[in-house]
Amino acid sequence: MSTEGKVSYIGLLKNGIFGENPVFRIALSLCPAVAVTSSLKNGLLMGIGVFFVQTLANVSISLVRNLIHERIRLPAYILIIATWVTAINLLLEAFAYPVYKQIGLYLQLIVAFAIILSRAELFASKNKLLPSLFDGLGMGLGFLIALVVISFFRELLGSGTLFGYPVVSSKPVLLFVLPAGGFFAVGLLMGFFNWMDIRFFGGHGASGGGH
Amino acid sequence: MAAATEKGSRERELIVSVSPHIRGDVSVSRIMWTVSISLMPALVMGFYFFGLRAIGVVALCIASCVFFENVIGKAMGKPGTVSDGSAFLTGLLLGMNLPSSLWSVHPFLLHVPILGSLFAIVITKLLFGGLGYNIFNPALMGRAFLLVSWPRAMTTWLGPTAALMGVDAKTTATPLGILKEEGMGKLMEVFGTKQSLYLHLLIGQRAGSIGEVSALALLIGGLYLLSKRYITWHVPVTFLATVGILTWIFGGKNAAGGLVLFTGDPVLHLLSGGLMLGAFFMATDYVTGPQLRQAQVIFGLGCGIMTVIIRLIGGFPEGVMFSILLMNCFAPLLDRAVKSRPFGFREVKA
Amino acid sequence: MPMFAGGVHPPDKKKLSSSKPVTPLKSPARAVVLLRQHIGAPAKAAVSIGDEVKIGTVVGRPEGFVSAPVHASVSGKVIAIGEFDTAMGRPGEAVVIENDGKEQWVELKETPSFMELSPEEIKERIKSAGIVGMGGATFPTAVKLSPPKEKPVDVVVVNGAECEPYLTADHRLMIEKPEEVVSGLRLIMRSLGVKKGFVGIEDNKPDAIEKMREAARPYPEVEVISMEVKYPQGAEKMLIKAVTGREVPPRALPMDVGVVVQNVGTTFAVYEAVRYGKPLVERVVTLTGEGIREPKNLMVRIGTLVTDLVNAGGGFSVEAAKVISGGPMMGFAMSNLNVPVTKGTSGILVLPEEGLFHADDFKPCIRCSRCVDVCPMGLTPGHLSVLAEKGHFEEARDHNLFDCFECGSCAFVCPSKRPIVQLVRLAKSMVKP
Amino acid sequence: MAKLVELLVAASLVNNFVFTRYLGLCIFMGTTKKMDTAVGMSITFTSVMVISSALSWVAYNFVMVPYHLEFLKIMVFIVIVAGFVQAADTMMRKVAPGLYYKLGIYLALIITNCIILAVPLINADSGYSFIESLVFGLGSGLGFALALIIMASIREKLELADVPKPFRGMPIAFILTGLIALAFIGFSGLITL
Amino acid sequence: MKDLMKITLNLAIVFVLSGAVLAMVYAGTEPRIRAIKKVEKQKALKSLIPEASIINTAGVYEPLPGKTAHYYVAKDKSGKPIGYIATSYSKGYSSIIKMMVAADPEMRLKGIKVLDEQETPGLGDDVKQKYFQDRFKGKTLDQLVVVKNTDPTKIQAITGATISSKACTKGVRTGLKLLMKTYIPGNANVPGNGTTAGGGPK
Ligand SMILES: Cc1cc2nc3c(=O)[nH]c(=O)nc-3n(C[C@H](O)[C@H](O)[C@@H](O)COP(=O)(O)O)c2cc1C
Ligand SMILES: Cc1cc2nc3c(=O)[nH]c(=O)nc-3n(C[C@H](O)[C@H](O)[C@H](O)COP(=O)(O)O)c2cc1C
Ligand SMILES: Cc1cc2nc3c(=O)[nH]c(=O)nc-3n(C[C@H](O)[C@H](O)[C@H](O)COP(=O)(O)O)c2cc1C
Ligand SMILES: Cc1cc2nc3c(=O)[nH]c(=O)nc-3n(C[C@H](O)[C@H](O)[C@H](O)CO)c2cc1C
Ligand code: SF4
Ligand code: SF4
Ligand code: SF4
Ligand code: SF4
Ligand code: FES
Repeated sequence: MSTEGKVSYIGLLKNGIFGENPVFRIALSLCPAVAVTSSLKNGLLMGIGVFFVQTLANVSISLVRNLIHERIRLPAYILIIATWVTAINLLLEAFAYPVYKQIGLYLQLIVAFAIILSRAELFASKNKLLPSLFDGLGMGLGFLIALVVISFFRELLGSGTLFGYPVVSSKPVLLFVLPAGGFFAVGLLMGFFNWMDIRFFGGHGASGGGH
Repeated sequence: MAAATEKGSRERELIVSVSPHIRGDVSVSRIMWTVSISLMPALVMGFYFFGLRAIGVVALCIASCVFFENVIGKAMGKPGTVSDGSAFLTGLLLGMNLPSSLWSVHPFLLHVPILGSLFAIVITKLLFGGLGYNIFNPALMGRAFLLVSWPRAMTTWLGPTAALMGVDAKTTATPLGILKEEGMGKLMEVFGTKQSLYLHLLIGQRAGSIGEVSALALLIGGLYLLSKRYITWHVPVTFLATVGILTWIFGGKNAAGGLVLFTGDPVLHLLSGGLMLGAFFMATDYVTGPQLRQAQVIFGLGCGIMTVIIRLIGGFPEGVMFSILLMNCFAPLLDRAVKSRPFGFREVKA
Repeated sequence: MPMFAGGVHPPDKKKLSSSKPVTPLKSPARAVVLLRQHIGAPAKAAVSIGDEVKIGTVVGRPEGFVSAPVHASVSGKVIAIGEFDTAMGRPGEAVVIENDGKEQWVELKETPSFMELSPEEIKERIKSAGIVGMGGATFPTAVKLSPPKEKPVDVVVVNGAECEPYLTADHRLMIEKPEEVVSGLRLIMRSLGVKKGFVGIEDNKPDAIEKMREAARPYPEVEVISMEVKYPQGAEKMLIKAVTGREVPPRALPMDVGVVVQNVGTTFAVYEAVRYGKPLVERVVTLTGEGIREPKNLMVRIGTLVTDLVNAGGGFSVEAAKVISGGPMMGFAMSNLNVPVTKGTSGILVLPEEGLFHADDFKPCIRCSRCVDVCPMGLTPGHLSVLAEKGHFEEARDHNLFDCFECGSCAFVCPSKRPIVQLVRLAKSMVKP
Repeated sequence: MAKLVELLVAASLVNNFVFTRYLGLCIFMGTTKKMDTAVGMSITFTSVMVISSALSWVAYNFVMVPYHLEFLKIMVFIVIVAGFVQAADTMMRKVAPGLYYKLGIYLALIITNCIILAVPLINADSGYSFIESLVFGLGSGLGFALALIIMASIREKLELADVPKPFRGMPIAFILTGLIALAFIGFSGLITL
Repeated sequence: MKDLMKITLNLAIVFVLSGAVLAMVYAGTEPRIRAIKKVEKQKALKSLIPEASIINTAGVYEPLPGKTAHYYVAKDKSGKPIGYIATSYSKGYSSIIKMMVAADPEMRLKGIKVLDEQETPGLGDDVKQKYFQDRFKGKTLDQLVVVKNTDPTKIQAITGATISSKACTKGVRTGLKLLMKTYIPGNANVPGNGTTAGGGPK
């Protein structure tokens, strides 16, 4: 992960979206992928929230990384992340209140998402500002895209709507907007991506495992 | 293991394989077909009371289960698994667990049995490795999936008409539905006397899923399986006994809806809903239950407790399906907890 | 009657040969005497090519404590010493003797007062006669009769269960030589200083039970027990439970509960060895199965080739698909019939193609618990087989893998036709106990 | 008392964190491959959950509410949890090294787990009393432990199954969780809080 | 010692920076958030009785054990009461449903509004839909009975969600009864509870 020498910013973006997609590949931050993806609107907003927190956290940690003492590295990072999460929460509460009411709990929980701290620790604390920025952008974008893909399928199949607008006349398969449905959507999509990976890209199709 | 060469060659090779060299005559396919056959009495009663619609629903489930097992199974590199009969049985049981209203009550809901079969065979069974590896009862998972996805259709019950087409079949509530929503009084109003209620439940003249209505026919099939030793008493007996005892203790209510202990009606609870079908044919599924007999007793007990909790205080009128599925979750744990004890394990002093 | 849990009831098929008296088979033109016919160290060749031997001449001397001598079973000339195919498939060292047809015995010395011999003397004669367990395990009998002091033995049981389908060798012996078997038992009891002896017989052999009871009538210390018919009633642990009510703990031996078990054939051989000084050079072999023209019980010289036996039975009746040394539940399928009969060969079973199942089209375990119900050792065979199939050998060991004695009951009942015994053996070969 | 029992059952079964609230999934997926890990995690987790419920209740009701600092609850709660876990880590290492050797690794995982933060947040939002907060923390912990143990026992069995290749690992674990969640719908409507 | 100093300094800096960021954001958003919350409530009240010029809190009561709720009086310009509103709670299928109930001075329902619920999406959560809430318009207390047919004088259940429908209706009755008791003197004895017969899930 060290980026001594030349850095490919595009590569960092791609890595976040495909190679190390936080949801489908490294299987971290799974809760929001299931919890807030029953509608596209919620999924998108959650994705945006994480996108900003990830980027801002990466940037700020990269900036202060040399000032912070080794012993308090983690607490300090957590504090920084918590700051940004609180800020984003306040902003969303003020400017997107209806959505905030629905997914507020999960928006607050961003602070505990493993993906953010792990990028801070693995990447931002070891890299300069620009690579960290792009890593944050890539990871955030990867997460955002994953959430949008999942919620697209769930809203379409579960409610027959997209962004609340009816697409199909009735509710095709209600299961997909229920709690259990989120697990199926994620599992089936992961399986599908693995199959694509094996079939067309000669990969091993292994989704990594959590911690 | 060398295989025999073609017949007639002079220097014929002998087959060499590890002992034992003789095998019993029970095969997987024979078990599955026998279970299917012992479901026939109940199926016939369902067909009699619900007519062509019921036949349509069951046939559609069987056809689609067999189709998915064949096509998707092949795609997953497991050819020829249809002949073992388990997909047929899953389709049969799924069909018997559905309301006949899915066929031809406006609007047509034919996609419902098909998607239920897809969920049962592909998601619940094949993705987990096919016959022998699935964690959950495929037919019941198929039904649970349908219940949460099309709850309205799945709780629209047609009254028994005993006519082939049953054109004038009216939607009515099931006995347990009436009990939950409106209480014992209303139930007596509908059925007259207790005797008449029990008789209706035994014969199957009541609203409900196609294959669950006739407790008597199910009992006959279940006893047949027991006598053939294709199932053992451990699960069905503990399951039924637990439901009987608990509903007797906790099932009684006074006029104001308060609990009065030891005044419940165990017979009503034993005969209604999917209990007979579930206890004899679904909780006994080998694959998704525990393997050790002591664990099976706990399994049956758990099924019974959950069923009663859901029926008496849960959100649904009926709990057999969920109780079996919940206990399916615990089956591997039960097998772990109840360690098998090798012969002579308790040392006997000479 | 105490009874072990589990077990199976395969069709017993004993009618094929149970009414056929034991007839001696003409001694072979060439006897192939394997030097290892027992558990333990192989015997060492005691003759050289060209040596003339008589029936009973020691051709292999025991090496070490757990071993047994082997004797010439025909008179004639040693023409070869070397590797020879065996029923188990692996080649073994053998002494090949060309029969001169003279049927000359070494000098035998009868002891009319054999019942007065000292325990040591009895053991010595058993040892030098090369007697090993003839029920299949071929453990040297003299060793079994010398238990360590801290494990006192108080009961001897003769195993007349013969629970394997088809086989009738022990059955015939008990009908035809009941007094000899009882005397053998009393000799064994004497050698161990034991006051109580049992003969356990499955109650599908009422004629044998009756004959044995009659023979045992003069001796109150010998009791004949009739046992329920159930495979593997003849397995040591199950037999002991049925006869004495004692349970041998896992990994323990019968002597840990004060019992010694001997097969009927062994008991008979003990009698002949102690009374007449006769070494073990022949045994009763049941030649049977739907694939043989005339099923028979034969007294066969050790070292006779299986092909000779088949010919003696009139050859194959239909095309034979499988020829098994031993019974159908635990015997070995042979690929080559030019292998010799050994001290452990209780039967040669010929099965036709019809009704044979093919071992390689098995299905996944459907967890039906049938195997759990029948396993006499109380194991979870299906689970063991799945663990072995998927390579989880260590885990299989933790599930009491090594308590399995490969009786095959589980595989017999398995509706998925899983090769459970084979998988168990695979797992046993991959991990240490 | 009845209310507390209801709260306990609701938190552990009816509204099970994993199966109906979709929280704690990273740890849930990550630590259920082996039974030992799942058991270790369950013990550690339940204890931390109860204690941090108590600590954060005190902080919230005695400090944040009086001074109108509710908007800082995310920061305060995460600092409390992280601090407590750090302290527990240090103490266990000194006092009970054996236990630390067994359970210590799980402690480190807890900080990046959303349930541990969700419990104080829900406590705060629902206005639970101190005792209720403790019971809610305990119920949530027990429910999570139950989920971990069931899942581990099933996944160990699944190790032996012929799962199609693209679905091995994470995908089948998700589908399995979905099926369990479907079964847990049976508890719905049992208790309404 | 030097380490400790550095660590303290470090933490202090982080705290100050975070504090600064948060103070800024909080200052920027707090008034708006407070306004939103207030407006939400007024908007909800207003939507039930749009012709009112002011709606005042009149008191609190306990519709469910442990749950307090407010009730309000709506007045026109002249200060004459033209309607009453009560917030109410009841236990639904899988959550507690929170609603507002508006009645005219004759205690005929002017409308209801479900504020909060966690019922099953696609089923019970239809209590939030206009079509269901409209079924309450113009009903009197004795008409608040859930039926499974299309009788327009009663409350028609949501298909497949009878429990939620009954719960919602029960909550409305609770609110309406409170208003009747409070504002129609001498009418303390309101008719019996017509929604029970199984009522909620318990
Ligand atoms: C084996 C089996 C299990 C069932 N389990 C459930 C269940 O758990 N929940 C449910 O709502 N319906 C279940 N049903 C469907 C019942 O048919 C249905 O609820 C109903 O007919 C019960 O009312 P009754 O007993 O008065 O006929 C099950 C049916 C069968 C055959
Ligand atoms: C439509 C159909 C009905 C069957 N009915 C029975 C039956 O009633 N009883 C039975 O033992 N086998 C039944 N079988 C199974 C076959 O007769 C046969 O035993 C099996 O397909 C092959 O099984 P094997 O693997 O044991 O050889 C049926 C098969 C089919 C296709
Ligand atoms: C997954 C699931 C969720 C449900 N959610 C609700 C609900 O939110 N509200 C409700 O009243 N009934 C719900 N039900 C249905 C109830 O269990 C019950 O069947 C129903 O209230 C009976 O209403 P009906 O008489 O209109 O069919 C749900 C059923 C299922 C399967
Ligand atoms: C006694 C018995 C009961 C069975 N019950 C079911 C059942 O309830 N649902 C089902 O899908 N399959 C059932 N099967 C068939 C089969 O075991 C099932 O499809 C497997 O779970 C598929 O792996 C049963 C089989 C037997 C022998
Ligand atoms: S613990 Fe024993 S009984 Fe349980 S599954 Fe494993 S082998 Fe079978
Ligand atoms: S394995 Fe069976 S046949 Fe062989 S010696 Fe042991 S009990 Fe006898
Ligand atoms: S008998 Fe065969 S299918 Fe049945 S449990 Fe044993 S191994 Fe599995
Ligand atoms: S072969 Fe082994 S596992 Fe099978 S029944 Fe016999 S002792 Fe049990
Ligand atoms: S004891 Fe020898 S065959 Fe059973």
